Amino acid sequence: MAKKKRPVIERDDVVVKFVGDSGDGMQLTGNMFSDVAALIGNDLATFPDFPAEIRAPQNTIAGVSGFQVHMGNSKIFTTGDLVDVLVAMNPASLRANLKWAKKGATILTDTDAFDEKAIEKAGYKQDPLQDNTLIDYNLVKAPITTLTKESLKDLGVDNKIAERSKNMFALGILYFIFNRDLKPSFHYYEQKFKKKPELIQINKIVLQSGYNYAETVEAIESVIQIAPAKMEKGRYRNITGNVATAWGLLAAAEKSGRPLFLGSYPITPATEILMELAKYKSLGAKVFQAEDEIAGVCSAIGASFTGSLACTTTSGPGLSLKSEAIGLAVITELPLVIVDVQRGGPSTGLPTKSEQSDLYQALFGRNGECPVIVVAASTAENCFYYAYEAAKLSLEHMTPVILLTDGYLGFGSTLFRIPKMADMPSIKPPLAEANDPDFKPYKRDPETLVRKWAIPGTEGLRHRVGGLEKEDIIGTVSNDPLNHQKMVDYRAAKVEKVADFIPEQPIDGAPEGQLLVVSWGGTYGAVHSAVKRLQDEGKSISHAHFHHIMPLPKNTEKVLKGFRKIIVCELNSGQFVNYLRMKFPMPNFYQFNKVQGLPFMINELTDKFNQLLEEK
Amino acid sequence: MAKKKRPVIERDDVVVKFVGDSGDGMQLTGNMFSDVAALIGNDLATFPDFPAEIRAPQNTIAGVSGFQVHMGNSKIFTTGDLVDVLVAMNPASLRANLKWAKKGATILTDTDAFDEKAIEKAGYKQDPLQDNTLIDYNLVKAPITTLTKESLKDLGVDNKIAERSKNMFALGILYFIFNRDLKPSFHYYEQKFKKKPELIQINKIVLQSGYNYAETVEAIESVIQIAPAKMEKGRYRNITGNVATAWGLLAAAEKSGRPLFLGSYPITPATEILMELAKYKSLGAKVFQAEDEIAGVCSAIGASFTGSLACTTTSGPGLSLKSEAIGLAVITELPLVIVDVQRGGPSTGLPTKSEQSDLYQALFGRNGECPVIVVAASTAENCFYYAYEAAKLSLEHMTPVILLTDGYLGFGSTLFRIPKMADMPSIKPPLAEANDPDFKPYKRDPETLVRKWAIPGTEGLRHRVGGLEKEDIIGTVSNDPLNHQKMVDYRAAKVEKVADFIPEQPIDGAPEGQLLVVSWGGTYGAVHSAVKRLQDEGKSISHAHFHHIMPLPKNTEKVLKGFRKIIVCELNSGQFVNYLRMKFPMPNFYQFNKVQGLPFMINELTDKFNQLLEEK
Amino acid sequence: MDYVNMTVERSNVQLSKADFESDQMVKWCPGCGAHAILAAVERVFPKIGYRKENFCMVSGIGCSSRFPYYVNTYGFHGIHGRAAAISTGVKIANPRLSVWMATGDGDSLAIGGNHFIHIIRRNVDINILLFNNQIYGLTKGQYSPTTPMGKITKTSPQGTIEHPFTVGELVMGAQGTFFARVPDNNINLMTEAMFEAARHDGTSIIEIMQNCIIFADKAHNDITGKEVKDETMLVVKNGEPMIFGKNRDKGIILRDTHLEVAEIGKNGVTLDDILVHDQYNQDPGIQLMLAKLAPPHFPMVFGVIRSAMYPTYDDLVEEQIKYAKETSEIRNVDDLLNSGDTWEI
Amino acid sequence: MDYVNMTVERSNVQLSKADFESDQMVKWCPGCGAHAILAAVERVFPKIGYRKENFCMVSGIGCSSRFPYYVNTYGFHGIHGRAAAISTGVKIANPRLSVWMATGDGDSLAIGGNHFIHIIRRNVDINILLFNNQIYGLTKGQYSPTTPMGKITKTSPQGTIEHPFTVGELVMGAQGTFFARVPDNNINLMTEAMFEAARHDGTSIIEIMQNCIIFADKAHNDITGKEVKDETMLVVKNGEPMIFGKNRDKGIILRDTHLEVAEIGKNGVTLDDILVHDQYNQDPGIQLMLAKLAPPHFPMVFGVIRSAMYPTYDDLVEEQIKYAKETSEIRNVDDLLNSGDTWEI
Ligand SMILES: Cc1ncc(C[n+]2csc(CCOP(=O)(O)OP(=O)(O)O)c2C)c(N)n1
Ligand SMILES: Cc1ncc(C[n+]2csc(CCOP(=O)(O)OP(=O)(O)O)c2C)c(N)n1
Ligand code: SF4
Ligand code: SF4
Ligand SMILES: [Mg+2]
Ligand SMILES: [Mg+2]
Repeated sequence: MAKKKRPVIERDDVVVKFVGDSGDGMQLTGNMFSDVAALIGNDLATFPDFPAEIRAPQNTIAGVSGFQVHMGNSKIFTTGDLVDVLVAMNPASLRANLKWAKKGATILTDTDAFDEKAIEKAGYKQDPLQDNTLIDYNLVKAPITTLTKESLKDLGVDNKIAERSKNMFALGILYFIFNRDLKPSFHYYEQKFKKKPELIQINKIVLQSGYNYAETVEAIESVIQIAPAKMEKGRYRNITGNVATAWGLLAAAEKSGRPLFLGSYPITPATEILMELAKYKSLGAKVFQAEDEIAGVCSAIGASFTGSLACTTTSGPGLSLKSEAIGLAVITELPLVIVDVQRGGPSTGLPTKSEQSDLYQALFGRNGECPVIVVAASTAENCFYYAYEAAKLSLEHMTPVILLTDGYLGFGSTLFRIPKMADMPSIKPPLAEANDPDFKPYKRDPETLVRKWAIPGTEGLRHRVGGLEKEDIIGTVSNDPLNHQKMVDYRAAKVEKVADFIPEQPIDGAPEGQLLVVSWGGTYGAVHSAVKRLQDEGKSISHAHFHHIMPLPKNTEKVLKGFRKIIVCELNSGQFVNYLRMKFPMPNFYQFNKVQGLPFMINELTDKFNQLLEEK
Repeated sequence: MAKKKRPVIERDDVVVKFVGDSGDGMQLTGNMFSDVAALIGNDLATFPDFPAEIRAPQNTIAGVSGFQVHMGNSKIFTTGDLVDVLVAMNPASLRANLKWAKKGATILTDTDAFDEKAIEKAGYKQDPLQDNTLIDYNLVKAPITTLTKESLKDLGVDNKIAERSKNMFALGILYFIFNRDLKPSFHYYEQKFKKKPELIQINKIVLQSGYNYAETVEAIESVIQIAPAKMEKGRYRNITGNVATAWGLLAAAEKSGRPLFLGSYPITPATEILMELAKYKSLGAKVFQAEDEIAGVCSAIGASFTGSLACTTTSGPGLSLKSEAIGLAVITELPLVIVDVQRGGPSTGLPTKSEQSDLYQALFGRNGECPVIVVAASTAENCFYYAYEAAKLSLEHMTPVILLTDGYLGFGSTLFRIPKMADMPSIKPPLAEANDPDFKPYKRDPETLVRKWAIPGTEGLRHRVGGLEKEDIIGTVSNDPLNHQKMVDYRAAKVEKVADFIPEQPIDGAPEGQLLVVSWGGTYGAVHSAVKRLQDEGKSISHAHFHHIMPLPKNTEKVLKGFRKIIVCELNSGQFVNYLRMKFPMPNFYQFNKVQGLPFMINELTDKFNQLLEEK
Repeated sequence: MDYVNMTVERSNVQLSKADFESDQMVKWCPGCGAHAILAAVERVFPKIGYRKENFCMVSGIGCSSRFPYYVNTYGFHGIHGRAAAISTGVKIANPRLSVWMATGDGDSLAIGGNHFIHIIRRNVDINILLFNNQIYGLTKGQYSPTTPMGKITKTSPQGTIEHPFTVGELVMGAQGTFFARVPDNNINLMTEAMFEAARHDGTSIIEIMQNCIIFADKAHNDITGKEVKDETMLVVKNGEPMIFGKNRDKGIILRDTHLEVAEIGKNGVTLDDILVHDQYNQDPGIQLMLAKLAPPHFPMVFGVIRSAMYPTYDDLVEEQIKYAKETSEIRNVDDLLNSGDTWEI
Repeated sequence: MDYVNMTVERSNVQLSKADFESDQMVKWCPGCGAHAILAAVERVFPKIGYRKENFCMVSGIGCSSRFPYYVNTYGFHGIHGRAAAISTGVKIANPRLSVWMATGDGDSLAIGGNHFIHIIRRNVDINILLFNNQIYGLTKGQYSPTTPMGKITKTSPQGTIEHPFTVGELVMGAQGTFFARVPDNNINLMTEAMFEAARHDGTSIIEIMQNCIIFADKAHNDITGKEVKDETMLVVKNGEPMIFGKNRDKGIILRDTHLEVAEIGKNGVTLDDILVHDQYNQDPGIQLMLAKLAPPHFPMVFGVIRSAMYPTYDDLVEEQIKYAKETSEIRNVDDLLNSGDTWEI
C-alpha cells in the first residue's frame, strides 16, 4: 500500500479509549498518549477502567483493562460519554467496549489476537472482524503482534519481549492518526529505561514502525488535528484526584506549620493517597499504615491531640469503621481530616466502581448528636484545593472535616495549573500559648466558638480531654443536664458558623428561571456540560454545584428559591436531595439518580432536564 | 410520742423516690416498695438513677444512687416528673434530688447521716435540716441509723450489719405512710435469704421497727392510700425494658422455630439484655460474649447464614462499630436483629443517661445505599412486643432490623400483662426446601421481594453469598451496571414493602385539628400525658406516636395532613422531624427538643403545645 | 480413612473432587500460589468423609478470600478481617458443620488480628487456611504484618520499619492448639496438614507460604525454592526425629535453653541426640521454639508443629445447653414469662 | 538516677509527687487496687526525670482508663479499646513525649486486642499499665479475656467456657520486647517495674494484678495474698537466681525441655543449678516459659521478665525522615508541585 498525504480534519474534542487484556499495558499507553496531548496544549481528562481482579484470566471480559482520554481545544469537563477512537487489543476488550463507541467511530484492532479461542472466550459466536458486527464503524484491522515482531527482527529480540511492546505499535498508529510528534515519547523512553538501554531502542523502533505502518493503511482516510486549548497562562501538569488530594494535604501542612500525620489502612480506591504521601518523608510527612481503619483514625486523633495536621483516608466501608472514633474527635474538638474516596456500595459492593452513596454516612453516621464539616471535591484537579480547604477548616475550626471524593475523581486525571504556595490562603490554627494564665481547655472564641489547641509538651497548659461530655470552659467530665445541652448546642453552632467563612454558593447561569440543576461532588463535569448544552439552546436553566455540604453556603435557600423547579442529580438514590429537603421545606425538588457504578451521560441528563422544562 | 390513728388520704397517683449513697441499697429498697404496690394492684413505672461510677466516694454527689416509683390507680405512663415523697439517706442525695421534689413533698431523712463531714462533702454550707432549706416541705427527720441499730440490740448483731439494714428501716416507715402490708416483704426475705436465716430475722425486725416508729412520728399526719388500678384481667409481673427485650427475642425464636443466637459485647445501658439471655440456655439460646462489637455482629451474621434468629445488642458507640457489618447483612439479605439501647452521645458522651440521638445513625449510618428496617419500642413492657416484632419482620423479610430502645426504657420497669405464646402472631421465615430444583439464592417472592433462606447442611442447596454486589436471581458476583441499579432498587423496595405488613399509624385524638404532636420511642409516656392533659382541657390537639420508623406506616402522610401544625418532640436535636421533612415536603413542622440526658417533663411539653396552639 | 472429628455429619457415599468443583471462573492471576491451594482443598475434602452439604467455607476480603466462590460448598464471602468472627457464629450455630476459613495475612493479621487471636483462644473448631503471601494482594501491593522488615513495597518506598509477626508464635501466644506450616508448592504437605486440621478438634491454623506472583514474587523462594529447600526446610512428622538437609544428615538438638542445628556424625552427635517431634505435647515450649526458627542459622519448620487436645468452645456451648435443658425448670417461653414474681388481676 | 530513654526532654528541676497530683476527685471504689497503682505512678514520675509537660497519659474506657484524670499530665481519655492506637499517634507525632497508657484487661485484650498486638509488634516506645482485674469493672462484672475458665460472672451464670489469655504469652507471641508482672499490693515492685519500663526503649507492658473489690474480689489472692505469696510468687531480678519460698530454698531449674521447681539442698540441687534470670536475653524462649508458670505446680513469676533491645518504630520513623530530608530534592511543596512532568502554557 502506498503512502499518501491525508487530509487533516480539525476537531474540537475527541475521546479515545485504549482497551485490552490486563497484561497488555493499556494504562501506560493511555497515559503516554494523553501526556503528548497535554504537551501540545490540549485540555484533557482521563479515566482508567480497571478490572476488579488483579489479573483475571487472559482474554476474558473480566480481564479487560481500559484507559479513556478526552482531549480538546477548550476546557474539558468529562472523560467523555462515547468514544471516537477505540483501540481494542483483543476480542474480549472489543466486546466489552463496543457499546461505548460512537456510530462511525474508528476502531483499531490487533487481528493477530482474534484467534478462535480468544473469540470464543470473549463470548462471540464468530469472528466479529469478519461478520457484520462492526459494519457501522470505521474499522482499522492491523496484524499488530506480527508487525511488532517483524519490526524487531533485525535486533534479534526474543518473541516474548517483542510481543510485550505491541501496545507501542498501536500507539504509533494513533500518533499518526492524531498527527502527533514522536519525540516526547522517545524522551520518555530515555528517562524511563535509563538502566535498560536496550528497551529504549526497542520501544523507539516499535513506536516508529506503528507510525510508519499507519501511513500505509487505507482505512485511515484522514488525520485528526486538535488545536491547543486557550488556557490560563502558567505551568501545568497532569494530575489524578488521589495525588491532588495528597498534595493538598501536604500544602496545608506546610502553610499551617503543623506537621502532617496520616494514619490509614489501604482500601480501593483511596489507597493511592496513602501511597503518594508515603513518598514525601522529606517534607516531614509521617505516614502510618495502621493495622486497620480504626487504628488509622485513632492514631490520627492521637497525633491531632499532639499538634499535627492529622488525616485519615479511606473509602465507604472504612468510613463505617471510623464512625465511632470520629465522634471522639468531635467531642474533644480536635482537627481531623477524613478523606472518603467513595466507591460502589453497600457493603463491599462494587469496590472498583464509583458512586456518591456515602453522603448520608458522612452527614449522619455517628452515635449521638455529632456534627462534622463535610466538603466535596468535583474534579481531579480541585481535589488539591478541597483537600487544602478541608484541612484549613479543620485546623481553624477545631473539628473533624470529611472530604468526599470518589473513584472517578481519584483515578481520573485532569490538567492542573500549578499554584504557588505563596498564593495559597493562610491557615492559622488557634494554638494556645505557653503558660497562658487564662488558658482553659474548653474556653471558646466568641466569634467562631472554637476552643484553643494546647499541645503536649507546652509549658503551663497541661490538661485532659476525652470522650465523656465536657464541662463548659474547664473541660472536665460533666454529667450536668444543662451543661450537656449547652455543649451539644455549641458543637452544632460551631459547625454552622463555618458558613461565615466559606464562599457563597455560585450559580452557573441566571439566578432565576425555570429549572435549577443541583449537583455536588464528582458529577460536576457531566452536569455542567449538560446544562451548558441547554443554555446554549436558550433554555431557562441554571446550575448550582455544591462543594460545601455541611454547612451549606449561607445563600443556599436564596439560590434555590429563584427557580420554579429544582432537580438534584446524584449517583445515589437521592441523598443530597433529601438533605436539602430537611433544610428547606420546598415542594419543588425533583431528583435524578443513577446507581450503576457509572458516571452520568450528558444525554441522559439533557433528556431529563428537557422533560422537566416541558412539563407543567 | 403517742401512737394515733391517722386520717387516710386517697390519692390517684404518687411519685416516691429513694435516694442515698451507692452502698445504701436504694435499688433494692425501691424494688421492694414497688413490688408491694404492684401486688395490691396499683399500676406503676419505676426508674433507677445510677451514678456514673461504680462506687463513687462515699457521701459525694457523684455517688448518689436513686430509685423512683410512680404508682397510681389508673394507667401510669411515666415515672413521674416531680416527687411526692423523697427518702434521702444522706446530705448528698438530698442536695442532688431536692430540685425534683414537689412543693410540700414529704421528705424523709436519716438525721444520723447529716454529720458535719457529710454535709460539707455534699456541698452544703450548713446543715440543711437546720436552716431554711427545707421550709417548703413536710420534713420527717428520723435518726434511722441509730434506731436500726437499737432495734437489733437484742439480737447482738454487729454494728456493720445493722447499719447495712437501715434502708429496711426507711422502707418500714414508707410502708406505714402508704398503709402497706408487711407480709409480702417478709415473704421476700424468706425466699431471698433461704441460706442465711439470720438475715431473715434481722430484716423482718428492722422493717417492722421502721413501721412501728413511723406510727409515733407526728410529722406524718396522714397515711396515703392508692386504690387498685382497673387493669385488664390477667397474670402480671413487673418488667424492665431490657429484660422485656431479651424475652421478646426468646419468644420470637420459639415461635419461628429458629434457634436464638446472640453475639454481643457489654455496653451500658444494653448489657442487661446480654446478661439476661445468658441465663436461658435451657431454651437453647446460644449467647456469645464476643471480643468486641464487630465480632458480636459478625458472629450473628454467621449464625444467621446458618439458620439462627441472630441478634446483637448494643448502644450508640457499638452501633457505630457495627455499621460496616450491618451492610453485609443488607447485601446478603439475611435476617439480623440489632438492638440499640440508646444513651447520651456523642462519643462516650453520657453513658448512664438516656437520649434518642442514634436515630440518624440507625437510618443512615452505613456506606452505600443501605436501607434497613427501623422500629422503636415505647415502654418497658412493649420492648417485649417490639423485640418480637423486630425479629418477625427480620425473619420474614430477610433483612436487618434495628430496634431502638433507650436507657430509660431499658432500666425502667412497668407492669407487664403476661401473654400466652399461643396468642402471639406466627412467624414464618421463608426457608428453602431441601433439593428444591428451582432454588436460586436471589430469586424473590414477587409480593415481598424476599429471597429464600437456604440453610447450610441442607441437601441440594449449596450456594455462596457475600458482600460484593450480587447478580439478580442467581446471586453470583456481578459488576454489571444495570444489575447493580436493579439490586439497589430491590433492596430499597423490599424494605418499603414492609409497610404492607405493619399496622396503620394510630392517632390518639381527633384525626384533624390544630396541632398534631408527633413522638417516637421512649418519650411516649410523657408526651401522651401532656397531650391528654390538653385534650382534657378541650384543646384541639392529637398525638401520633411512631413505633415503625423505616418504613413509616402507609397512612403517615394522611395523618400529618390532618393538622394545621405538627410538632415533633424528641430527646435529640431534631432527627425524626428532619426524617419526616425528607419524606413529606410540608411547611408546618415544628420541633421540640431536649438533649440533657433527662426525659421530657409534662409541663414543658404542655407549655410548648399551648404556645403553638395560641400562636397564629 | 482414619478418625475424623465426629461432631460433623458423615457422608454415606464416597465423594470425589468433582463434588467440590464450582462453576465459577477462577480469577486469580495465572501463576498465583492460590491455585495450588484450591487444588489441595479439592483433593482433601472428599477424603475427609463428611456430607458435602456440611462443609461451609467462610472468608474475609482479599485475593485469598475469593476462595469460597471456587469450591462448591455452602460459602460465605465476608468483609475484610471478620472471617473468624463470622466462622465462630456459623460453628456455634451449627456444630455439625465442618467450617473452613480462607484468609490472608492482611485479612487475619492486620484488620482481623483481634478475631484471629480470640478464635484461637476460645478454640472454636474451625480450620483456618492462612494464605501468607507477605503482602496485600487485592489492593495491589502494600506491606502486611508478615512482610519482612526493610522490604520495599508500595507503601514503604524506603523499606518497611515494622517488625513482622511470626504466625506460629502469635498462634501459640494466643493459646493455640493447632499450628501447621506448609508451602504452596507441595500439594502433599498441604493436603496432609489439611487432613490433620480437619481431624483436630479445635481451631486449626494452617499457614500456607503462598506466592503472590504479582506483588511479592518469590517472597518465600529463599526457603521453599527447589534449589534451596533441602537445606532451608525442615518437615516435621510426629514421632520422628527432626532431620533435614540434602543428605538428611542435619538435625535439631536442644542445647542448654535453646535449639541448635547439629550434623549427625559430627562432634559425636548421633541420630539419638536429635529431638523427636511431639506435635501432641500440651506444653507448647519446644513447639514455639520450632515455629520461630528461620534461616540463616536454622531451617524453617514445616508440617504440623502443634496439635494439642483441649476442649473446644463449641462443644462446651452444647454441654452447657444440654445441662441446662436437663436441669432447668424453664422449658419454654411460657414457663419463662410466668417464672418468678407474678400475680393475677 | 541512672539512664533513662534519651529521646524525651528532661526536666531541669527535681520534681515531686505534688507536680503530678490532679485536682480531680478520684472516683474508684474504696478499696480498689487502682488507688495503689496511682500512688505508684505519682511516686515514679518525678523520679524519671523528664519535664512534667512531656508526660502524656492515654487511656481507653474502663475503670482503669479513668487514670488520666487523676494525674496532672497532658492526658487523653479515649474510646474503648483504642488507647494503643491513639498512643501510637501521639508518640509518632512527637517522640519527645513520654507516653503512658492506662488500660484494662477488657480494654486491651478484648476490644483492643488488635491494637495491643500491633503496638507490641511495632515496638512503639510506649509504657502500658495493664490493670488486669480479670473482669469488666466499669460495666459491672462480665467476664474478660483473662477471667479463669469456669468462673461464674454476670455473663457466665454456668461458668465461663473460654480459655483465658496469659498476658505474658500473648505479649511475647506478638514479638514483645518488654514484659513485667506486678501485684497491686506491692508499691515497690510496681515502681521498680515502671521505672524500668520508662528506661526501656520500645513497647513496655506492665501487667498489674489489680483487685476489683466489687466484681472480682480476691481474684489474685491465691497468688498475691499475704498468707500464700512466699510460696506462690517468684520475683525475678536480672542476674539473680530464681529463688522463692518462705525459706528461699526453692528455685527454678530447666530439666530436659521444661522448667521445674527444685528444692535447694535436696536431691543434690545447689544454688548453682538454679536458673539465673536474664531479662535482656533476645531469645524469648525461657522468658516465655517463665511467663506461663502458675500454681499449683509452680509459683507465678513477677518482676521484669523480659526487656530486650530492638529498634523502635518511632525512632525508625525519625531516621527515615532524616534520611529523606538529607537526600531528597523535594524540600517544600513548591518543589513537589513542580516535580516530574510539567510544562508551561
Ligand atoms: C474494611 C475494609 N478495609 C480495607 C479493605 C481493602 N482491602 C481489601 S483486601 C485487603 C488486604 C488484602 O491482603 P490479604 O488479606 O493479605 O489478602 P491477599 O489479597 O494478599 O490474599 C485490603 C486492605 C476492605 N475491603 N475493607
Ligand atoms: C465501643 C464500646 N463498647 C463497649 C463499651 C462498654 N465498656 C466500657 S468499659 C468496658 C470494659 C471494661 O473492662 P476493663 O477494660 O477490664 O476495665 P476495668 O473497668 O475492669 O478497669 C466496656 C465493655 C464502651 N464504652 N464502648
Ligand atoms: S495479586 Fe497476588 S495473591 Fe492476588 S491473585 Fe494475583 S498473584 Fe495471587
Ligand atoms: S468496679 Fe472494681 S475495678 Fe472498678 S473502681 Fe470499683 S473496685 Fe475498682
Ligand atoms: Mg496477603
Ligand atoms: Mg478489667
